Order: sequence, then structure tokens, then C-alpha cells
Amino acid sequence: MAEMTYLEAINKGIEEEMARDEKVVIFGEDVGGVKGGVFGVTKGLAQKFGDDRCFNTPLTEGEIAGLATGLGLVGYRPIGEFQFADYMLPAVNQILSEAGRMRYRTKGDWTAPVVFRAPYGGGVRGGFYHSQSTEKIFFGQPGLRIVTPSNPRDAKGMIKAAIRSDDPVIFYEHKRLYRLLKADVPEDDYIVPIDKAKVVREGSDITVIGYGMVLQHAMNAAEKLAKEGIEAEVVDVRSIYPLDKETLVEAAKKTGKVLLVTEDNKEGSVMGEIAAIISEEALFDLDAPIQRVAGPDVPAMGYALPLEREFLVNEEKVMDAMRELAEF
Amino acid sequence: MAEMTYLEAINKGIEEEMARDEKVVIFGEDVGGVKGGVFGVTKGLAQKFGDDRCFNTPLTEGEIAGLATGLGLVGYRPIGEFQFADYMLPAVNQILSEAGRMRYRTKGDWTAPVVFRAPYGGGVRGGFYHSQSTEKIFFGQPGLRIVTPSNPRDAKGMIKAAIRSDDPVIFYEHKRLYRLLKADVPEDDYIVPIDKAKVVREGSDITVIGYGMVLQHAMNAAEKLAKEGIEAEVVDVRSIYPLDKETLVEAAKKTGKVLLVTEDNKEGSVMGEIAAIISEEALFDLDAPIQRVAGPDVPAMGYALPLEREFLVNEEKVMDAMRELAEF
Amino acid sequence: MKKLKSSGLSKEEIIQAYQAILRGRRLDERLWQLTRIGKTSFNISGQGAEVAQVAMALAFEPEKDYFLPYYRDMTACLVWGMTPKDIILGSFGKEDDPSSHGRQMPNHYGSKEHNIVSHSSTVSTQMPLATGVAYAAQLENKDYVALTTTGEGSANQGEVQEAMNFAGVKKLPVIFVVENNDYAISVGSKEQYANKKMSERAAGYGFSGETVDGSDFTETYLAFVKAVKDARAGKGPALIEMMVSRLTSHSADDDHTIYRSKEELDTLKEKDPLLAFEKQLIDEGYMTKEEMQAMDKELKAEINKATDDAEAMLDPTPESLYEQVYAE
Amino acid sequence: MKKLKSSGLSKEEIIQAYQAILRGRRLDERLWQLTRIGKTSFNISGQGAEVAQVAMALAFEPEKDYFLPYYRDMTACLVWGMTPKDIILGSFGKEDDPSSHGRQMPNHYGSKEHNIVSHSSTVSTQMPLATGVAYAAQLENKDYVALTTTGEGSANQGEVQEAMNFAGVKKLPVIFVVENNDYAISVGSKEQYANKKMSERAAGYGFSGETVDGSDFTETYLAFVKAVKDARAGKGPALIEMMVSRLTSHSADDDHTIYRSKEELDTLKEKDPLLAFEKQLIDEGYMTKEEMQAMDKELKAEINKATDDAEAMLDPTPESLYEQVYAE
Ligand SMILES: Cc1ncc(C[n+]2csc(CCOP(=O)(O)OP(=O)(O)O)c2C)c(N)n1
Ligand SMILES: Cc1ncc(C[n+]2csc(CCOP(=O)(O)OP(=O)(O)O)c2C)c(N)n1
Ligand SMILES: [Mg+2]
Ligand SMILES: [Mg+2]
Repeated sequence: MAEMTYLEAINKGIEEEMARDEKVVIFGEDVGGVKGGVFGVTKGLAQKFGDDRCFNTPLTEGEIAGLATGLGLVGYRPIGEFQFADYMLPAVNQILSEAGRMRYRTKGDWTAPVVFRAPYGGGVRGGFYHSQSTEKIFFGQPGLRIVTPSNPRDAKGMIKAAIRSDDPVIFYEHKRLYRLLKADVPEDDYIVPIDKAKVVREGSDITVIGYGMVLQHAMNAAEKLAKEGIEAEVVDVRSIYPLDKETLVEAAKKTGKVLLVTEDNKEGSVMGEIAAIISEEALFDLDAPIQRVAGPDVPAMGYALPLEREFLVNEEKVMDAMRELAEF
Repeated sequence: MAEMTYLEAINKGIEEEMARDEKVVIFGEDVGGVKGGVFGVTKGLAQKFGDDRCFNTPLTEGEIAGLATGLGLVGYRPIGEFQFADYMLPAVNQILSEAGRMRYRTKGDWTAPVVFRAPYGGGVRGGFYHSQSTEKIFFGQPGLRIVTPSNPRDAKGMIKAAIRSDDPVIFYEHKRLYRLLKADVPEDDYIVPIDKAKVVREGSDITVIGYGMVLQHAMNAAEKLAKEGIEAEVVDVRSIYPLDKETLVEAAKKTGKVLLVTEDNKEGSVMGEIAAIISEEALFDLDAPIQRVAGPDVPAMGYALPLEREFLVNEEKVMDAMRELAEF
Repeated sequence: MKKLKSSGLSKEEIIQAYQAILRGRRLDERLWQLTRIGKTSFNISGQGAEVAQVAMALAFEPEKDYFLPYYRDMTACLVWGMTPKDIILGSFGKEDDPSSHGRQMPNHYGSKEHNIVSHSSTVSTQMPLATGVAYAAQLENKDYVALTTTGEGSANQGEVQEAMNFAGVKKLPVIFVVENNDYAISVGSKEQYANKKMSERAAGYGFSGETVDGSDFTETYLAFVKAVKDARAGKGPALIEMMVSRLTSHSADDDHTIYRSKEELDTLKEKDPLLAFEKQLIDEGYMTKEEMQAMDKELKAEINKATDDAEAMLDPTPESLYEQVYAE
Repeated sequence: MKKLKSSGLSKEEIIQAYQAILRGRRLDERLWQLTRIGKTSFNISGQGAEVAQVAMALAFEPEKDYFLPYYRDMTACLVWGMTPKDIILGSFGKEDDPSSHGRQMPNHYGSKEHNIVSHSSTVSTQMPLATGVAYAAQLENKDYVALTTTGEGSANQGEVQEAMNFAGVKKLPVIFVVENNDYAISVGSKEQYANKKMSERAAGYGFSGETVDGSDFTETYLAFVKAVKDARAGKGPALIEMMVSRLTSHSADDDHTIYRSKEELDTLKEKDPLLAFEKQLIDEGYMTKEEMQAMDKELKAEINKATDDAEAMLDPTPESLYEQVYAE
């Protein structure tokens, strides 16, 4: 065990995989050289594995995605970094039309075992185009996986699993978690599955489902509410697409009161589908309407502090909703 | 009144708006000249309004979207055509980052009153990349509207409303409806709102919600089931985003039994959000779990007939689900 | 026209080249026929580009080089190793279709066995992929080359710029080809781009570009021989524009008589590169008319058999729709 | 360096130009200072590009021409009509910020009043928009011109190719500018592109391109005068590459001493275009050192006042987050 931040855990996971398999390569804007990424996730990798396996690309996201897929076609395990999740948008065509459909459209003859990494999420004064949750754009595209870890242990295990996966995986990293969380991370070669949600807290009164940064709020709120006698079951979605329906439905049934929490806009987010699944499969186990705490339905959080604060889900908003639901 | 196809109704609506307002211009691949679009939607417009106002663009969807937005910024009412909805993907960045956010990011100083037209949907042996429903990619992006008409009357009235709207609007046209439907369409200058769903059939036993081609299946099934004594309320979503929650929730409450139908994949489609809204706002009015009939969770329908047929929602699948729900 | 002898190819090789060209033409005619009589639902073809495609493909080593084609490249794919039966299986959408197992529309070639990477309908997405394949050659220190093609309209897609730019930076062994047939569906090349030659764009990415007369076998072949040699030697990419004809409508869904005059079409037919090549073969003493007729007869028999064989194969089963969404 | 006199500008105009340059530098220094002392959270600046930007902007008529800038263009925006207070309002994220009313991050300039179109963080998306603005000029038969800028890294985005291509086809009155400062964050231009000059790309789109030394005021100014004249006269677009310096780190979030040597930084400082311009002014008899110092003093006072005025303004209210999502 070693104490690590979320960021260090991802760096470590990539490093281990690059050492294990020379087919693993990583690239993107500012990823190579001494800079090692604008957040530093790839720091040291160019020095360790050479400028061929960890390198800078020109400022072209479509090419980053296509380059990754092309490498995947001929046996590589490429990791393409998008500097911010907001900047995946120029690459949507490559990600969805090519990487996401290569296996299916050739019935498995050609495959694209690639990982697309992207820091997402707000709370860093990034304003309009450095704060977005873009997972909804890629959600519901069979053939593609979307995952995001919510703690350092999962971060290392899931990036390793994503690299080894034969499927294309979008790997979202919440940029506020990068340095916020420090935790014990095993030093051995473990992986954490990328198709499973996880119950991170057991409880019998209400079920809270979320991922990424908001899970911190839910966990903190759950601890506080426990003192008021409210016991929350908290589930980390982790595998955003495809969803681990079984775990989610079971957790919903357990308490019959479900709160879905996301940093994304309320309507159209991943939580809509989770609500749909629960209301399709567990309706008669529900004792209260399925509630959502989410960002408002405005395009993005503003830069000015009052706008960022108003947009973001925080511990208080989550706790209020949890208490209300418990009392329902 | 004049009898028109869905396709003719859209052509007529655009023609009327171009005659009314010289700021309306239309362009895209094969849109100008004598061809008038690969489906013929813009036929005759170049001849009537000149090659400046109806013209061909190079084969570049990002530019089509950006050109439209740029024109919108300086007072035009541009309509950009994407030849197929599948080919909106190269333009996602322009549509979401620019058109969809221009008003909000300038607090209304600059706006992009544009219409993006795109034929979508399957059943025409278009295989992988000529059959897709791409609305989920653009769904849940506040600032942007997504609409689709399901009949000729709405087609004319909604395209006119979209052109006049000060918001950016994605206007989806189901390519199977183009020539399938013929109906009486008023010849006068009417508009149909682009923010309202519509109850297209009244019924008291079950509520069926859908849009586009699948609505035909629902209506046909409803007529047949009426003979078995099952009366279905059928709702045309029409305004895919933002959703007309009021109409949808009311229709759900009315019968307490909701069937959501979409040609898109089951998970991650627009119907997930509709289910979420209903389970949030009308849970205790429900007498049965919210059901969905949808395409399977595979990337796209295949070209081979058995694959296309297996993928597509059809009247039989809808009718079976309606009957089952009625009997629940 | 350059003498065939100056190609450096033996008489036998030249005759084989002619056979490949004629095979392409006859097979293409067969595909149109199948669509006309309703046995297949779609065709898009390369009539008028066969001489250029064979001259291009012969400069490569298909056992080690990769080909990332576009939909007009049937004749080149045959040279690369696919058989007429393989092609027809795709047109019928059969399970054994090596391109997509009936999943994509006809003419979307691919073959894992023959290093032909599957391409999609979304134009030019293959170009970034080709850079990935070529980067792998560099990583592995192998001397294989990636060949990728597109049309002069599709070459304007931003992804093409991004791919060429990256290829220039890394001096990748990739050869970009624009098959310029003066039309993108109905849109003439003057409406697509304002530069004189598409090959001029290469200079903007730091490598060499050349435009060849695709009906001149020797000129075309030698241009590729040089480009392949340079690429194998680590001298970087090339862009080759081949001027070709589109003798047919864009596809079975198009009618080019609407936007092309009778005069233009008559001239096109007269200038059919196949006829010019046959004349050259006779003039330069490679073959007699009688030998050509005999070869034609053989090829027709070959194609008849391939058609029968392909037609007798199985369709994909409906259940197979669910296969190969994710790695199994 | 070309003599200032050969610019054709009067002595008074040259002195005004210097004032604009110095204002830009002093204001830029102020913005860094505000970030350093924690009064603002971010800055990205144009130090080293001021001479080029003023020479560029002076060739236009801001009352009728449109400017679609990028984030380093503060000095050009001042020439176009924005005030130091306008800029600082943006840095503080105040409600009266004309660029975005506190919604975007600092340095994302825009002003409806001054024909400066809002730009986003997503690089180069302004370039397609500029073609729309320019196409409107053509439709209306007006002689205004659209100016749009980006960096040498960002110029590789596919959307730039698409915009330049369309501008070439329609001979649009748009001037594309690449401000080449040799770096994209930490990525040197050799890793961005392999061509010698970015201006070479214009030839690939059928119009003229030119590279100018952005520290040579006269050369830069005259290049724009010519391009503007041609564009107004209907002769079509131009691409101008200005070689400039980036004297600072990429932004407040970057530390360029990690990837730039002390030597490089020292040389940069010595070659500061502002110092060279001041020397030229003195050598060519436009101003004395004392006059410059007096002007500097005035500007500092102006900027102090602007800072105080801006700081005193109101933040956006939390409730305003919900405004201007759609037309009201
Ligand atoms: C991204 C995208 N946009 C539009 C289309 C529709 N489309 C298919 S082929 C074609 C024209 C292609 O012209 P060109 O590149 O010149 O190739 P050609 O067919 O002439 O060989 C168009 C517009 C598409 N397949 N993909
Ligand atoms: C599409 C997109 N990708 C990545 C980024 C992150 N980013 C912001 S500025 C920048 C470098 C830009 O370099 P250059 O174009 O040379 O302009 P400069 O900053 O040097 O003026 C990057 C990578 C972005 N803003 N947008
Ligand atoms: Mg063509
Ligand atoms: Mg730069």
C-alpha cells in the first residue's frame, strides 16, 4: 500500500501497464516531454518509456482519436488524452463512427482496443468550456464503454482494466478529484472491473446513486445523516455505459427510496436512464418518487463565482434532498 | 388545403419562409442547383430564390454548421442541411460549442437563430450510417432545441416555426415518412409550435408516447386495439428537447400505464428522460411499470434485411407491448 | 500517354494489369445489373477509375502493406486480394461477406485477411486511421506502408487536414490519395474547392504532392512506385491526386442525367480510360483484340460463377444482430 | 525593419499606434498582477504580440468590419473599440463585462457594440463563423470584411481547413490570421506542423498567403492594408501568418520555465517587439524617451482608474444563471 492521490494513481496505473506491455502507447496535447500533461497525469512517462511511446500530438482532437483507433487496429493499446472533456467535441465523429463501431461493423474482424482519457467536471473556475460533463454525448452508444473512477484505488485499477480491455473505453477523470483525494492504493498489479457499479456504503433508509465528485458529497452527507439516524446506501455507478443494471436495481429495491445525483444538467443526463431502468424494473418496490439532484438546465456553469456556485451540486444540496427523501 | 407528402410540406414551408423573409437562406451538400438535395427537399428553391440563397457547400459538415451560425450572428435565418443525420457527427463541435451556446455565453448579446435540418431513421436499407437516430447525441444541451414532425401538417408548420425561432433548432425529418404520408395541409401561413407535445389520439386505458415513424405504428396499433376494446392515448413528443413535460406527465397520469416507443436503442435514448420525468412527477399515478419498446442495444441496424428487420420497431412489436400493458 | 514499357513492368505483368482492370469493369457492371433487376438494393461503383486503381495498387505489396479504401475502390481491392465472390457477398449482404458480414451497405470494403481495413460511409474517417496504422510501422521499425483513398469532395473534410498534418510531422509511411472525378454526387469540383489541384495541399503539410492522369497507366504507376519507395525508406508521406472519370451516376440512388448534359456524358464515354488503355495495349503490341475478347469471356464466366456462388450463401440470422457488440 | 514612414501613416497615427501598443502591454501586466495577488483567478495574455496586433487592427474599419478574435487578442480588441475597463470587467467576471457578462473565463473577448464576435475556449471554432459573417457581406453586397485569428497550434484543427476551403470557393471577404508564437502551451511548432510556414496552406485553398514579421510594424500593417483592400474589392480571402513572441507562460495555469530554457527566455526578452518598436520610434524621430515616459504614466493612470472602476462593479447574481438560455 502507498498513499496516493487520484492523479498519482492514474499515472501509476498507466506506468505499470506501459512497463508490462510495450504495445501500450500514450499521446495527446502536452502529454509528452517534460510537461507531462496540463494536469501532470503523464508526468515522467516520456522519460521512462521514450518519446515514441509517450508523445505530443498537434492540436487536433479528431486526429488524436483516429490515430488511436488506427493503432488499435494493428495490435496496439493506445491511450489518447483529450486535454479537457470539453475538447472531445471535435473528435465525436471519430470516436462514435470509427472506434465505437469498428468491432460491430466487421463482426469482430477488426477491433479498436483504445482508451480515451479526459478530465471533466467543474468547481475549478473553468467556466464554460473547462468544466463540462460531456458523458451524455457519448452515452447510449453500444460498442463503446464509458467509465469514471471516484477514488484513488479504483482510479489505478480501472485505468489498468481499461487499457487491457478489448473494447474502446472513454475514461473520465474528475479534475477536482485529482488532488483532493489521497488514499491507500495497493502497489501490486490489481485491476478493478469496468463493468460494475459498487455499493460504497451500506444503508437501509435511502439509496443514493452517483459518480465522480458528487459521490464525495453523498458520502459526507451520509456520514452526517447517520448521526440523525438516517442510514443511506450509496452506490458508485463507475461504469457509466453500459450500466450495471443489476447492482443499481438491487440497491434501489433495498430501500425503496432513490436519490440520483449528478453534476451534469438535470434533464438528459445519465441519471435519466438510471431512473428509467429502475422505474421499469423496480416500480413496485418504490416508496417515493425517484428524485434527482443535478445541475440546472442551463448550458454550463459560468466563470463568475456566484454562477459557478449556483450551478454546482454541493454537500448541502445533496444532504437536504437525502433528508427530505428519508422523511417522505 | 392541398394534399401533400411530408417531404412536399417541408419544401413548401421553406419556400414560404424564403418568400416572406429574404434573410432566410439554405445550403448544404447537393442542396442547390437542379438536384435540390438527395431526397429532393430543396428542389426548386435555387431556381426560385437564386443561387446565393440556396446553394451547394463543399462536403464539410463542420463548415456547414459554422457558416450557418456566422450568418445567424449578423441577422440571417440560415438553414443548414445535413445530408443524413449520421453526418452531423463531424459538426457536433460547431453545433454544441458554438450555435448551442452563443446566446447564453453572451447573455443574449449574440445569438444564432439557425435551423439544422437532417433526415434520420431507418427502414430504407441504409445500413450502418444511413439509418441512425442521432438525437440522443444532441439531447440535453440547454440552449439548443430539437424537434421532429410526424405528419405533413406539422412538418410545414414546424419548419416555419423553426425558421422564425430565435433559438438554434435541430429539425429532424424521418426519411421513411418523406413519401409514406400524404395528407391535407393548409395552404395559408400557419405555424405549429416547436415547444409542445401533442395528444394525437385520446384514450383511457394506456398512454403511448413516441415520435417520428414509430408513431405510425402506435396509431395503427391503437386503431386495431380499439376493436378489442383497448383505448390508447397516443402522444407525439414533437419537441424532443426541451420536452413539453406538462403534456407528457398529464397524459401519463391520465391512464396510469405508460408505454414509451422509440426507434433508437433502448438505453440512453430520449425515452429514458421521459421515463425519469414521469417517475419523478407522477409515480403514484402509475398502475404499471413504465415500459419501453425500442431498438436493441447494438450499435446500428445492419444492411442485410434480416438485421434491419430485427432491429426496427414495427407495428406488431408495439401492439404486443400495448396489449400486454393494457392487461397488466 | 506514357509508354507502358517505361513502367518497367514485364509484358506478362502488363497483361495481368489489364486483366485486373477488365475484371473490375465487368464485376462493376454485374453489380449494377444485380441492383437493376432487384436482387440487390444498392450499388456505388468505380467505372472510369479502374486503370488508375490498378496502377496504384500494383505499386504496393498487399501481403504487408495496409489499404484503407473508400467505396469506389473495388478494383483496387481485387488487386489487394479480395475475390469477385467476396465483393458480391457484400452486395447481397451475406453472412460470409468479408467486409462486414452483411452489416454495412454494399461497396464498403474490408478484409482482415488481406490487410484491407473496414471503412465507413462517413467520408474520409479512414484518413486519421491510416496515420495510426503507419505510426505502428514506425514504432515497430517495419517497412510497411499504409495507403488510403478518398474523393475530391470528401478530401475537404477537416479530418483529412488533421491526418495529413500529423503524417507530415512524424514523416509517416502513409500515402494519401484523392480520386478526383470532378463530382461529389451532383456538386462539381468548382463548388468544392478553389485551388487548381488537390495535390497542392501537400505542400501545406511539408510533404510532396503530385497530380497524375489516372487514365495514364504508366504515369500513375510510376508516381506510386516512387511514393512507396520513399515511404518505405522513411522519407515520409505523399499525396497523390488521380484524375479519373465517374462514368455512372453517383450511386444507384442518383440519376446524373439531371445535372450532367448529354454532351458531357457522351464525351465521358468516348474518353473511357478502359478504351484508351485497350487501344494502347494494341498500339504498343501487348495484346490483340482477339486476346482481349478471349480474356473478357473468361472473366465473364468467372463473374457468373462468383455471382451464383455468392447468391447461394446464407443471410445473417436475425439473432446475429446481437453479436460482437463488445468483446466476448 | 521597414521604415515606419513607408507605412503611409502620419506621425500622429504612428504615435497613436504606439499608444495602443503600450496600453496593451500595461493592461496585460495589470491582468497578470491581479491574478498574482489573487484578485482574479486566471489570465492568458498577448505580451510579445502587441506590435503585430495593432498593425493588424489598424488596417480595418472597426465600425463596419467584424472581428472574430482569439484569447491573445486583447490589444487588437482595444484598437477595435473595447476599453481597458471592458477588459478588466471580464477578468473580474463582472455582470457588466461586455464579452460574456462574467460567464466565460477572462480573456474571451467579445462586444456586440464593437462588432467583436464572442469566441469560445474551444480553439478555432471562430473560423467557420467568420465565413458566415463574410458570406452575409456578399449577400448584402456590402464591402465589410471579417477578420479572424488563431494560434499556430490551433490552426491545425480541421475546422480551419473547412473554413478556408469554403472562403476560397466563394471568394469571401475574410482574412484568416495565424499568430505564430512557436508554442502551443508546451508543444513547440516543430511538433505541430512540418511545413515551413503556415501561410503556405493558403495556396491549397486557392488564395494568397503571406508570412510577416510581427515585430515589424510597417511590414505587418502593409500586408493587412493590401489584404483588406483586396477583400473589399471582392478579390477574396487571405491568410496572414504573423511571427510573434510569447513572452509569458501560456497562461496563469502554466509555468514555461519547465519547458523553455533560461537562455531562450533571456533572448526572448531582449527581442521584445515593444522595445524594438520604441527604438525604431526614437531612431526614426517620432518620439523621445521622455515623451514615451509621459505617455506611460498617463496610461498607467488610465489603467489604475479602469481597474478601480471595474472592481467596483457588481458580480452576476446567482439568479442570473437562469437567464438567456432560450429567447425570451
Ligand atoms: C461525412 C459525410 N457527409 C456526407 C456524406 C454523403 N455522401 C456520400 S458520397 C458523397 C460525395 C462524395 O464525393 P467525392 O468525395 O468527390 O467522392 P466520389 O463519390 O466522387 O468518388 C456524399 C456527399 C457522407 N457519406 N459522409
Ligand atoms: C479544441 C481545443 N483543444 C485544446 C484546447 C486547450 N488549449 C488551449 S490553448 C492551447 C494551445 C494553443 O496554442 P496556439 O494555437 O499555438 O495558440 P497560442 O496559445 O500559442 O497563442 C490548447 C492546447 C482548447 N482550448 N481547445
Ligand atoms: Mg468525386
Ligand atoms: Mg502558439
